[in-house]
Amino acid sequence: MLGALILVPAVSALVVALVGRARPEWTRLVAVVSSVATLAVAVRMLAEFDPGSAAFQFVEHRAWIAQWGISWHLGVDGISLFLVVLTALLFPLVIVGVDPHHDERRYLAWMLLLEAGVMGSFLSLDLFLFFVMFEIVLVPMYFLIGGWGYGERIYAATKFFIFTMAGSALMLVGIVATVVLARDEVGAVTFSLPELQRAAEFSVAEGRWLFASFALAFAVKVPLVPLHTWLPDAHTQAPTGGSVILAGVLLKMGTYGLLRFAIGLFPEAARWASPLFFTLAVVGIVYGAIAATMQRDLKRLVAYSSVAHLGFIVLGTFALTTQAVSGAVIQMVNHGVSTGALFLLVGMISDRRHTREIDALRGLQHVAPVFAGTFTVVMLSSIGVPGLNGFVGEFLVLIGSFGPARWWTVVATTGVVLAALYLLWAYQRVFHGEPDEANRGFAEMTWREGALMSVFVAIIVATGVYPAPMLDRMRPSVDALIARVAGG
Amino acid sequence: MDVGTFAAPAVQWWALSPLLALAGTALAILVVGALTPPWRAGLLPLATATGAGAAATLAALQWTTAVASPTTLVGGALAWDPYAVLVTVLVSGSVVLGSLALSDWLWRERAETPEAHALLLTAAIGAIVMANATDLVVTFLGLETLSLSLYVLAAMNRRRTESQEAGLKYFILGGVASAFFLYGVALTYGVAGTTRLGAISGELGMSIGVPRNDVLLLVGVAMVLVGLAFKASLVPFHSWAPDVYHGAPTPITGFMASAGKAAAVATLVRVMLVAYPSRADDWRPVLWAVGALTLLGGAVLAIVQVDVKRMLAYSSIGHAGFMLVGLEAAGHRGAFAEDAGAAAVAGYLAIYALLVLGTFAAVALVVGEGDAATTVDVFQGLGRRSPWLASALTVLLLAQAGVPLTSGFVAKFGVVRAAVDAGSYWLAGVAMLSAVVAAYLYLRLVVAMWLRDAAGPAVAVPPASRVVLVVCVAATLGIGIVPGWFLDLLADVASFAS
Amino acid sequence: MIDLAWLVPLLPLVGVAVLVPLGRRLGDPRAGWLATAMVAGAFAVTVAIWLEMLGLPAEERAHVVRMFDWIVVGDLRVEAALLVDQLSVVMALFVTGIGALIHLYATGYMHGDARYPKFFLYLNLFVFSMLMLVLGENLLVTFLGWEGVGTCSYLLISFWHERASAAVAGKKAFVTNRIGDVGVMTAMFLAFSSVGSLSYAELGHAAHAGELAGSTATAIALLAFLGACGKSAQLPLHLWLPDAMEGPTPVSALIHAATMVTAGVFLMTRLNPVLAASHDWAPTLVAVVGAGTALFAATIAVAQHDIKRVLAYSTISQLGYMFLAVGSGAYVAAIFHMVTHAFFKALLFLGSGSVIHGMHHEQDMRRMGALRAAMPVTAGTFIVGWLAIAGVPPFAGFWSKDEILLYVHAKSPVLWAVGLVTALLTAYYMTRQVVLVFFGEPRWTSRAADHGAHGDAAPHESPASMLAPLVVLAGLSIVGGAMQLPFSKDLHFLEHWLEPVVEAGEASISGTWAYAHKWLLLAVAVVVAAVGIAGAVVVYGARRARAVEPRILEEAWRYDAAAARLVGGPGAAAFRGVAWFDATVVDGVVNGVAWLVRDAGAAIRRVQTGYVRTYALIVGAGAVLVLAWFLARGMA
Amino acid sequence: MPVFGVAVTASWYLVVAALLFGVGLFGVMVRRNPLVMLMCVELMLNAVNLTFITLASRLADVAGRTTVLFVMVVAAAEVTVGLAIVVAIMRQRSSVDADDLSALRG
Amino acid sequence: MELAVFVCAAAMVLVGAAGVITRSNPVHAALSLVLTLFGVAVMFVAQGAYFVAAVQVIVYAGAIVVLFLFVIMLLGVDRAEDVRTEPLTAQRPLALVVALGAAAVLVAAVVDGAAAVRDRAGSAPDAASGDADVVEIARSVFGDYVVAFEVTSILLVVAVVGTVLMTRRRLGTGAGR
Repeated sequence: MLGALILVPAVSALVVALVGRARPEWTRLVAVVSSVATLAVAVRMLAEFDPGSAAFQFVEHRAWIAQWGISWHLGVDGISLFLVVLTALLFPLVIVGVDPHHDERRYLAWMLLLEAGVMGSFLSLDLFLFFVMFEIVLVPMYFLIGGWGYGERIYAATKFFIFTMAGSALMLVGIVATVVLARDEVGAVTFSLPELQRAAEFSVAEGRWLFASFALAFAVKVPLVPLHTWLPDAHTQAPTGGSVILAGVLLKMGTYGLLRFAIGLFPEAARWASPLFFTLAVVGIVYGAIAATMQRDLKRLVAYSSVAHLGFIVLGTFALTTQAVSGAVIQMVNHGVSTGALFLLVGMISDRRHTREIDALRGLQHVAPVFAGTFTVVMLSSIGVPGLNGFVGEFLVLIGSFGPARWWTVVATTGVVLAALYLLWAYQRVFHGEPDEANRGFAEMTWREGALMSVFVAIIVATGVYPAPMLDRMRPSVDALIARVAGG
Repeated sequence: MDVGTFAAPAVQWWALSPLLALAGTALAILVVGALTPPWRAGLLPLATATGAGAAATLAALQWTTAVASPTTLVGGALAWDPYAVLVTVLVSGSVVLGSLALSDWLWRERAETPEAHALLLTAAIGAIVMANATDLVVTFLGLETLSLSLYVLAAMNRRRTESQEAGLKYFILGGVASAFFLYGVALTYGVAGTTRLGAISGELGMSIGVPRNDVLLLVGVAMVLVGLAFKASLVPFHSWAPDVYHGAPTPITGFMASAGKAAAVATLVRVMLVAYPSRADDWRPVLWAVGALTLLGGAVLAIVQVDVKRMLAYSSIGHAGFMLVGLEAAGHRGAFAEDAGAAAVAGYLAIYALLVLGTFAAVALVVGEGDAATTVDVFQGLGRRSPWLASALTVLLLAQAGVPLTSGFVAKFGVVRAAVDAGSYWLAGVAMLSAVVAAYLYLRLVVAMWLRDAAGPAVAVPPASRVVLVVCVAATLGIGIVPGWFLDLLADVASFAS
Repeated sequence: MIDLAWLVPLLPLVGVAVLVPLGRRLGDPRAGWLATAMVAGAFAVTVAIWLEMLGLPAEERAHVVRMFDWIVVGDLRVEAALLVDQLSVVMALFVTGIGALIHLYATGYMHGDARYPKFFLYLNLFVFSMLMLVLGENLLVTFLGWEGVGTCSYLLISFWHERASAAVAGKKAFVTNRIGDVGVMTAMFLAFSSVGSLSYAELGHAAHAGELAGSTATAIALLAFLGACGKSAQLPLHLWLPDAMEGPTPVSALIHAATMVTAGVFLMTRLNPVLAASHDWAPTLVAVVGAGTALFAATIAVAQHDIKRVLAYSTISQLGYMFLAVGSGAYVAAIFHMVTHAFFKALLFLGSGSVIHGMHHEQDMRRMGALRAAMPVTAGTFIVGWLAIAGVPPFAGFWSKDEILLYVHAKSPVLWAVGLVTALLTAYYMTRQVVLVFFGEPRWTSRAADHGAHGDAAPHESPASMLAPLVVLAGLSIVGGAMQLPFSKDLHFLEHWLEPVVEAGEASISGTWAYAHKWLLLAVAVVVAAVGIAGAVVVYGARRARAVEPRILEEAWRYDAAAARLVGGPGAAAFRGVAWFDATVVDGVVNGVAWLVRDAGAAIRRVQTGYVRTYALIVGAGAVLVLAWFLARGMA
Repeated sequence: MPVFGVAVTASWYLVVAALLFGVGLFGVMVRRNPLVMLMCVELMLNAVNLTFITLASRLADVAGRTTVLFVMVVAAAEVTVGLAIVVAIMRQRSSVDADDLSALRG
Repeated sequence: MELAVFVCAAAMVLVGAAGVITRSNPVHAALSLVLTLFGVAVMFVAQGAYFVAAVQVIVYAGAIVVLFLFVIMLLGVDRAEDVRTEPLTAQRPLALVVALGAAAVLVAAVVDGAAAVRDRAGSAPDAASGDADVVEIARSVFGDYVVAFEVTSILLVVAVVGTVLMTRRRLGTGAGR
């Protein structure tokens, strides 16, 4: 079943790329059908998921490169479950809801390939397979930004590619070193995460070096300040669909990787390094928010808000308490939904007005109240107003981090003030006031857009009001992780 | 004088059959080509490819025998072990693909001639002899055969002064490097009393702990190393490579980067591991430093180029650095590391040969008549003009950048794994960082092809080049996605007869 | 009935749920009626609950109505549950009651507004949030409401967002409130880490049982107080409330006078066991801040010209009074004053709204005067409100204010003096307002020309839907004091009712000098009120003395301007600095590395001269280095 | 057969060879005429030949001498090819300055 | 005697080499090369390598230098190269450093290491006999080095083919057109 989550989009990407040339009218249909099919598989997985188990479920294990102890090893647990579902959900929405404007066939093919890669990253239980997926994602994203982006798109795409690749370059060395150093304890050369977690023991120094090599890769992906500067450029120049996916799921590969691999494999080193990560996370929260406040480009602002939000996730991840980690995981999903939705809305603005300059926009609420209302809900979710999804994760992260990282948490909490500041200020400048001539013709939300956004709003409200189904399913896995880290 | 006691060494004809096939084809082409009226188009490359293909097949057929019983040929002058078989197949295969690419180039440049194909074949003979020789004198002769063929091939396009400039530069510097190599052979000979690799190792093995002859020997090792490093274009012995790659006819550049580089690196591996393993502690740090310099130098210099062929030349230098990472790993004592390192280098050679042949075949088509327009700009909009060609080139470039699910990643992973296994973390780290820098250069080409629009005619892809591209791309993806069979081959490759 | 308490917040929520999709179809005025009906329904349910509780013995009145597990992770267990006890039912009663009245008023006031349905949507959402706030079983549910009311406040203040000032004011309110929210959140974290629960019951129990260390309790209480300062506009976070008057007047009445701004007082009352377990200086700090705010805002109110701004500063001042009470342990008095204040301040705001409505959106009192003839009902009810706030017996405000002063005197005569001065000023500025608006000669004729285009220039009385709430509130302002009359212990209805909730924190004053002399204090208060009224009449009515309206008071001690300068000057500069740092330094380093690599390449590239002899030199040099290495190894 | 009390040992020849190699290397780096550069390469090869012969004599081994014969063949072939390239170049340009062939650089 | 021969030969070798790198006229350089080649041949003889010495004179001094002179004359490039000036800054000093460095390292190596070369000169069969020399070489060439010998044949083919390819008037044979 999990294999289908990767292979269906991958194969349809090929189909779209190859068949689409002959039958261009089919490309969109194929893309939509396959992404929806992937979603269906994900939903079925969600339905059959055993909420009581901490173990990996639906495990798929096939030999791939037996010579190197590498296998096609997939599985899902409470930590990855909702990230997989989120991925499966965002892609069809983006494919249906966002118009690439040109070269649709290639765009869709890259999108589907991207989906396969992201899925693979979240599902892999084999270090090598994970690295492959983690890296392969760069290619479609690179083309999406470079091919369908705005302005300085090639600079942004290149920066994204090189920066992220630079981060993960040393991770490959780290992965191999992990496997080699664990060879004797495990009894074989294997890249299997469960095997390594079960048996591998590293000396303190080894563990810390290896942790560093993993953590650097993920820190770039997250991104943690001061490794974040690829993000505003990539987000700003990416096409709307690319931004949504980038913010929605790609960044989560970093935080997920930290949790699953860096912490999961090297708990001692993670505890040792946690003050550094607390500091970087908190700096990210405040710094990202301040930088967001001063942006003139709406998309850039949202991009910097991601830096701040991801800071919360990292804080929670390294606090290593049940609440904080659960909060971090749920916040990964929430941020994907809220920021994804924000990017969609900004994309709609940009499609209508051909600018994202805050100064060029005025009084949109006057001419497009429904649009503004939707924006408000999403914005409030991003600010972290209780009752909406953003709050649940943020609150859990903070309350869980307060114990192990008291003063960092206090500073992080001030981030909520800043979040309100930059978003409301931007909202005020864009939506409030009398619309001027240029903005008077701003079109109200169409039915298609409304349907698209209503999915997001529904998730935002549902998660905020009743997060228990999600929390219940992640609990065993989070507890197991905490127990492992505490015991190690 | 008693001359009657001479016993000629036994000749293993079956094992030599690949070389004979190559030589026979070369001579046949020359003789028939000189005596008959002009051939029909395509027959020359077809004959060359057939001959080289036969050589490759003959070698491949002997794989299992070589694995089972690595041996030496003709009184111990040539090795016939898995490594040798691999190099033979690899070089002969490069000739097959190279001659196909070359035939399209020759047609376009209106320069068809049997000599060019014959020189490809002799170069292959030189490469194979050089890499498989178990006697340093034979190595030297193989090296010269390869080099002389390549000098001429590089200078072949007489309509273009750059081609001749490349040939002359290559020639003069190559002569100096040969002299260095030969001096090293002489000094080794002086200490060991023999030029047979195995015997050298034996002599030196006996003299371990007897440091008295170390200076002469070590300087000998150094000079052998310098000579081979030059051929493999390692920094700082690389300076000829960009100019020659740039100036030479594009398919020849591909051949030099594949067969030429493979032979040089394979020779380095064999000489270092078979003749001088006892001095590994002395030469390994040098390989470390040269490897790091090569990796970084290749990458850093590549990204500032505007000419695609130069760019790829520097990238080829960087790839040689990756190969050195594997060799450095093999230089660590410990059976596992040695096997992994040598095998990783072999894998890298094979994979890179396919990548670079395909890449230059594609580049040869794009740069147009006279190899004139070789700047990055020429590639703009290729994705729209010739999507298939651009797609193939993109796959090959991304593979060179080491993107997963391509053979390039398997190659890089192999050497990094060997290095880590041997404890060379830092060199592995430098290698990965240089790969990041180098990625920028491949991206520049990709950007030009796909993300920038420029009007222009579609680039025609003649059948021969099409075959080359299909084979290279298929191998790239095949090895990249399902590397198991390839690694199975490599598992047996690291055994050397002496 | 108590088990149906979830109906109370649900009804307004239903209103929201209906108005979101159908609001525009329902339109003006049916959307308003629907919203009003929902709140009125909630009121009815609350009354039923209250009546049922009345029938129960005091110790059985508190109920927890559990709905579902909201956030349950590890040992953190937060339920979506309502705590229906004496305190929350009082709060719910006046929230729904006054809420219903103001909804009704708004159906008239907002008539004709383009976004009429949306207004009621927000208003219903506000009532829902406010009810969650007061009914929450734990800090987090309260916080849900707390943030909800803040959000609605933001939405409603900037309701007429086309006015730049309204848009700015809304944002300012939200952000300032958020500063306080940091305090509430941190208080929650601290409470959870020390008690392991966010439930009021367990928190109170822990504090009561002494399981809460004094310093922890102090920290929790003061952090919560920081939140309260934000929500209830206390120093130094008060500056959003005067600007919040940019919202429609019903909003000012409901949110920024009667209900939301009192949430801080409610929270402190809820947490009275924690405050009681704190170090002694913690309540004193609360009292001092409250007294300071009360006096500070009262001085400003003296010099304001905008009819609503006077009331806004008055609200801040009265809220300060309530915190003064909280800090003095007079929780009952605080709640008492909160309720009576809700009556008369809502009345005053609605009255001022009626005036503004009748004056065609004129808000400057200098252009009013002698309106009692044009709008008699408004004038009459407004005067009732004035008397109530000025502390004239037997109006509601008198009793509650007196109760507070009594407790304050027991705590500290200095604070009592401050309270008294505030009372004097309150009487003074409220009289000034009444005189300026309803008496004297009309000063609005000068504006008639401006309104000529619209035709009807003369002030007019408001419609019945607006007047009815005025009348009801006026009635409540008159009789509200009956909840808690000082004459006899038996007449302390509110105190008896609330006793189980506040017993941990309520100060006992029996036996103090103040208690012994409470009639004297009462008399002093009456005299002070009379002096204040008389002074204002002398200055503004009889014009016997020049008005003292120093510019610094008119500009609110320039606190706002200073804050704006700080935020706009160094603050903005710092933000710009960070943005500059990010774009230049951080990104500069990244691009710098790229440039460095490229420059290195460009530099090394120059070695590749194209001369074959240079190449030979390079090769030779490399060879010499390698040779030298090996030679050295051999020699060694 | 020491004369003047000094025996000519192998080292002497080896030193001469080393110096010859150095001179040849220097010549390649400073001369601009490709033909002369080629001659300098020949000097280097001769240095190696001398080394081979000296060591062969010392070792009383024939391999070194045989090798020198092969080297001579290589030298001959190299010169042939080198001169052919020079001739080809000379057909297109008049000067034989290696420095003039510097279009490829960077 | 031996010393005298060595000194003379060494002088020929080094003076000739110096001539090659200093004479501005390529013809003179080629003639200097002959001097060196003769000097080397003398050294070969001094060490008993008569056959090789003969080949050295015939092939090297005879054939190769003549080829050089032939090409020089053919191309008419016997004009003097300006060796006084050096267009590349610092080329000469750096070259000197490099060349001296290389020579120094090599001299150091051979001086330090030559003693290590096993001296079997006395133990071998009479190396002074010219016949023995030739026979030994023949055995070696067709025995141990038969592969090398065969490779040289390929090498010579390359030289021929290469020369043909480089010097033919027309670029292609026009095959297939």
